[in-house]
Amino acid sequence: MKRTWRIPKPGAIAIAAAIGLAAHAPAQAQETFRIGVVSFLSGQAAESFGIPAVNAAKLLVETFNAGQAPAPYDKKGFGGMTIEAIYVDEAGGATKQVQELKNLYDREKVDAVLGYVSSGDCLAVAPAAEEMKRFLILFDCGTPRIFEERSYEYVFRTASHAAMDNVSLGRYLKANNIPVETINYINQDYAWGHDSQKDFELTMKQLYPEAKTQQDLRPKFGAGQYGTEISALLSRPATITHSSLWGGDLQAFILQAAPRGVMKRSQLVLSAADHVLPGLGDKMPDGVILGARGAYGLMSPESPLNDWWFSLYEKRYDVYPVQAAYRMAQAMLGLKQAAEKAMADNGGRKPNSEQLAAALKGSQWQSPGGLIRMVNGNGHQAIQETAIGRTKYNPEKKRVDLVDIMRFPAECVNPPPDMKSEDWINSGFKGAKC
Amino acid sequence: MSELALSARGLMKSFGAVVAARDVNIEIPVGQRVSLIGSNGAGKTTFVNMVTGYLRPDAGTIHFDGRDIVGLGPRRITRLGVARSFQIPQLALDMTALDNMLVAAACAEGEPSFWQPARSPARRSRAMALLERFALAEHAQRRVAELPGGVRKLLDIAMALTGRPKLLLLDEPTSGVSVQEKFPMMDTIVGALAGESVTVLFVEHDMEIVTRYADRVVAFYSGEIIADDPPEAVLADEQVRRYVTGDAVRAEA
Amino acid sequence: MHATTVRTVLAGGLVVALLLAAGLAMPDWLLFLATMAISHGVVSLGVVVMMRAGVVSFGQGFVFAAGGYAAALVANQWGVGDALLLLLAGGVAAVVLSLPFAPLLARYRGIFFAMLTLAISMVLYGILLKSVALGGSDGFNVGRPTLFGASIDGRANFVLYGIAVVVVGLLAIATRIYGDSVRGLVSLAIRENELRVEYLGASVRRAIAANYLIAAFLGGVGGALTLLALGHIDPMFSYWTTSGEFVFVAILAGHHSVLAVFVASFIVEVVRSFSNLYFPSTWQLAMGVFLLVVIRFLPRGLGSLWADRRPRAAPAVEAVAMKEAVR
Amino acid sequence: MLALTILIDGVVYASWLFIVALGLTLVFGVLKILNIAHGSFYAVGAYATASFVGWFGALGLAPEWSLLAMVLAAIAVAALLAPLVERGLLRAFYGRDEVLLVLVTYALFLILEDVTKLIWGATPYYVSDPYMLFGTVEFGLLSYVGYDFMLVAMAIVCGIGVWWGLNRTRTGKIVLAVIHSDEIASSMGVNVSRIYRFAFMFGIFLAALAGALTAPMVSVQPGLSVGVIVVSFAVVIIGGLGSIEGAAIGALIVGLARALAVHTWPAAELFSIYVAMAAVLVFRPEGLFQRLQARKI
Repeated sequence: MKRTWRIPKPGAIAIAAAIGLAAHAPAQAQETFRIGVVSFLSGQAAESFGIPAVNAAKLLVETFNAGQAPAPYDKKGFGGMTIEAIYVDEAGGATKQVQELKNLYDREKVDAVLGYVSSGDCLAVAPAAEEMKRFLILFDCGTPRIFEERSYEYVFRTASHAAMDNVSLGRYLKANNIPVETINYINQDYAWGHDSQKDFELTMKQLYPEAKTQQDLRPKFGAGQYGTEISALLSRPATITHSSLWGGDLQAFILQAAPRGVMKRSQLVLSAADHVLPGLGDKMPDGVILGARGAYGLMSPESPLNDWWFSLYEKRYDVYPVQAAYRMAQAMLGLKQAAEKAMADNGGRKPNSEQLAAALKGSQWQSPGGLIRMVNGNGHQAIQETAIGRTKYNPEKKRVDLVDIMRFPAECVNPPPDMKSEDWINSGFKGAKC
Repeated sequence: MSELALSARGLMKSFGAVVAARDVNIEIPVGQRVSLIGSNGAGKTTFVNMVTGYLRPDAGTIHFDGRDIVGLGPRRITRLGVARSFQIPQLALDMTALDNMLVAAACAEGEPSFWQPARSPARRSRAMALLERFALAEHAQRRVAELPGGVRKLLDIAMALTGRPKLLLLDEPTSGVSVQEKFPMMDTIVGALAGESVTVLFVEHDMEIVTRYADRVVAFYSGEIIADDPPEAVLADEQVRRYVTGDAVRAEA
Repeated sequence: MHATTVRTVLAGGLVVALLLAAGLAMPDWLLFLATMAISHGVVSLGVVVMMRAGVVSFGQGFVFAAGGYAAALVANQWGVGDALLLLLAGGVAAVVLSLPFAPLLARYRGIFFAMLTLAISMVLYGILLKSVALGGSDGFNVGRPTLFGASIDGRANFVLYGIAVVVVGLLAIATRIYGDSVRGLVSLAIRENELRVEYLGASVRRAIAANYLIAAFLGGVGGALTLLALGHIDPMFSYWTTSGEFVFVAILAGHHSVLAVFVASFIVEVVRSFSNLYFPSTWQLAMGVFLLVVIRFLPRGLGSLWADRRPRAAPAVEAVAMKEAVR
Repeated sequence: MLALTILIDGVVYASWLFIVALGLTLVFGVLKILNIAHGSFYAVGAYATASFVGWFGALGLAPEWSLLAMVLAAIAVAALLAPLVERGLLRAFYGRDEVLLVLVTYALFLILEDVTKLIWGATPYYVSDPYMLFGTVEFGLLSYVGYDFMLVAMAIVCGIGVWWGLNRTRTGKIVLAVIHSDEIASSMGVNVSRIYRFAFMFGIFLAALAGALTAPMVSVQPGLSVGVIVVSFAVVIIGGLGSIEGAAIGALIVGLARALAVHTWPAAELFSIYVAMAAVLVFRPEGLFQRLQARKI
């Protein structure tokens, strides 16, 4: 951060800022397309989701503007318009996010906002954008509630919600007919953990009606110390242990659980864990079953588009892209396609929020992680295929590979448009195509 | 014998091994001006603290206005009409002298109002009047932190008097005041009290002060009353000479 | 009515009128920012009310959340839409929830008061986090309120700003009147010398409890106001960092001026908003430095720039000595 | 059996808590500052350990040496940061209101959050080799990592060390005098500001050491600091601010309460700490080991 030296004069910042926006606000009306990208740049979620996502966004903005992305994404910028991105930290709570969202639209005059990892933030900003009638893409957050509780005109989510993650986990166990008599749970004590635990439990009720829940542990978010929980897991080992832990918490849990043999006594199944593999390396025990919230990273499908993306990202950041990066990529690609379609419909002129929304609604596009289709939530909620695999350390490459990968088509693990995910699971996955 | 302002019977108080009050009995008729003397640790201030509810006696009764006040806290006792000043003046250092007086007036109201302005002209003039009686008018607008010790002492007493107490206890009003200042100061205090029908009990080390201003002197020694008579008699008393004044004078020097 | 009171009311009314006028000229983002500054400022105003009696609450998030959730539930469960009713509900709920704690907390001072209030707010945070019915940590959304039965859509930003200015303006005026009142002066004296206040016949605990409840009402209204403007609520309302910001604004403002609280609140919102945008990955650093600069160079707060006529505070030693005497 | 498990888990967690809280309570005792940034120094300690262990590894030293690396890291953090913060920042605020000082350290916390990010970036560091140095201990169904018991030992060493240092050494006695009343101490010719510097540096050392000892069990990355702040506050408040034995008891109470919750009623884990804290404060307003100052008028 070269600019930190300016900080001691907050007044100056405000003034400089004021001048700055006075200068640019009207100027780039036509030839540039401004996007606001919001994700965690500080706090627990920065390392695992926020920063990979922002890195992906930066990389793609460059590549798009240089017109170096493969067809059909090879037009410069968005249909010739140079992309200009503003990055905002998602840390600080929903209040701050709504405020920043309004600032982005009104003060920074952005044409679209992509972002939000936290479900709480998504729930908060969605109505705000809708009310302002401004175009918003939620790229990552998990809760199904967003489009199940109400419908939106201007808000989209370009990735499947969290129900898919746990349904596919259950299906993987069933498909590999892994016997399950008892289940232990360890999930963070906040909505993500609660919902994941519930989704998996309901799924298992359908697939393994006789399986019994034993321990249902709820360590607090950011606990860091799992000694006590691990003892609890060991004192009543279950056939499988389910967890939706992520980021630092998951890494700490694995570092502390592996030496104590949790993974030896019980099959560990993780709903969203691929992002910890590059870091953990050989500290990740073999045979752990995990998902990536999509067909991402080492489980991404073979395709020229994916090869391009995988190597592009790996070259730039010398670590391969994982879920957050993929999810940002599919959001950016979806926006690019929508923007260019809307532009065409608009006679080559820059589209407004309505036109962008119209273009994205119900559309579908190829992404590194597979085909994205905006079919749920009345054309506003994407469904996508996903994959589950098993960890196996690869000494030559010095990285954790994923083996026994099994793919699940979108309709197999996502609820149909007319059903809430929870009802769908309870209905025994009515109409699921596997 | 006229009605009693204060009567203490069989007061006992000890801190661990130290006995601060052993069977203390005092009866003080309304309007009298009594001085408590005794060397440091003799039990004077302990007595004051028991009367004002700061300390609870281990045994004995304290009647004020014919009512037993043992077990009541300082606030309740103050509300009954007992006020005190402090050896170290207890003031709001960061406020002006006038504001301190207004605080005293505000507290005297019991359940202070949430909306009546504390600095209304009426209140100010009442406070100023009292300040003038203590010759403090010139300091009214100065912050207490900047005022000299003697002035703080007077202010401390003026605040105590604001609530129109029936009984006023002064804890060493002239301690830490220079020899030249002490008589003018006592004159000011006595002058200020003149108007009020208030019984005064003051702890004092200085025998000249005692002889000049007290109607009656009560001498303490290691928690016991060893003499209780008009000044001359007490100061003539053998024990007092041995245990109090002699030591006292040296202790003070 | 007393002269001072009249003066306060007139001055307050003038400020409110000016702010309303200014609102007409503000862009939406500024309107929203100002609304936030006001709705957070009124919570800090509560902290200031407590500060005047020498105690600081690190748990105002408790009443902030109480007010917010109360208003949200009243709106969603009972379908009450009127903004003013919801604000009232928020304030009342916060007071009711604080009532049991008031006598307990009145026994504590300094760091212990701060930490106990913090503990209370964190327990509420935990409860909210776990209450699935309330959306857990994700919280839930509330639709736009109405005003006197009329929909406010379209001009929502301005109307909400207006409501904030008027309602909080009234509360601020009331607070100022309280500050100048007999009881207000007693509070100030408690901050300086508790013991003497008791010896003058006033109840310190009752005074502190009263301030705590007043602060609770202000905080509750602030929470409800934030909810209305935001349309969303979640347990972060009760998190300790939220409470920390209220204290920060209170310290920044100092306890000499009511207006200063809102100026401070506004400055903080602006600094946060711009540093967040212009230094996305070092905005915490910016806030921290800003905080330090303020505490260092405005020891008695912004308000001391205009409202505090008196010279510097007594030297620390003296203050300490007094505190000792008070114990 | 369950009771024993709860006891062990509780004690292990308590030991970790104690090491974290010890420095906090010491700094408060001497400087009267409730240091929110204590959590940040803990985090910096963890990061420094990551770097040091990395360098030791680069030098080809055996994993055993990483223990030394931890201590060195903690020392380095204390030696570099403490004077900077104490001289450059805190000194300006001595004598100011306790609560204001809390806010100062809150600002410091915000700053250090970003500074650590600027220095070490956001990618996680792993220093898990030391974690396996002490092998594992089979225990019925359970197996524990020897490192956990090493933590218990460390906690005892730190506790006894500090207690001995305070009560049996000259400097310690002076520190105690300052804890009792810095005015009296200075009037007796004690160089109080030197004691402040010393105590603060030692407090930071303990915070950094706690971070160093934790680093092997976690992935070192942003957000490490927040987790420990409130919990270590709870410990010292329960024990009584500025009291060593209090911190120990507070840590045990919190540790056991949490272990009990996790094993018998997992849903209540979140509250266990605050409930313990509130409960203690209601009955002992000043904490368990806080000597009440004698009132004098």
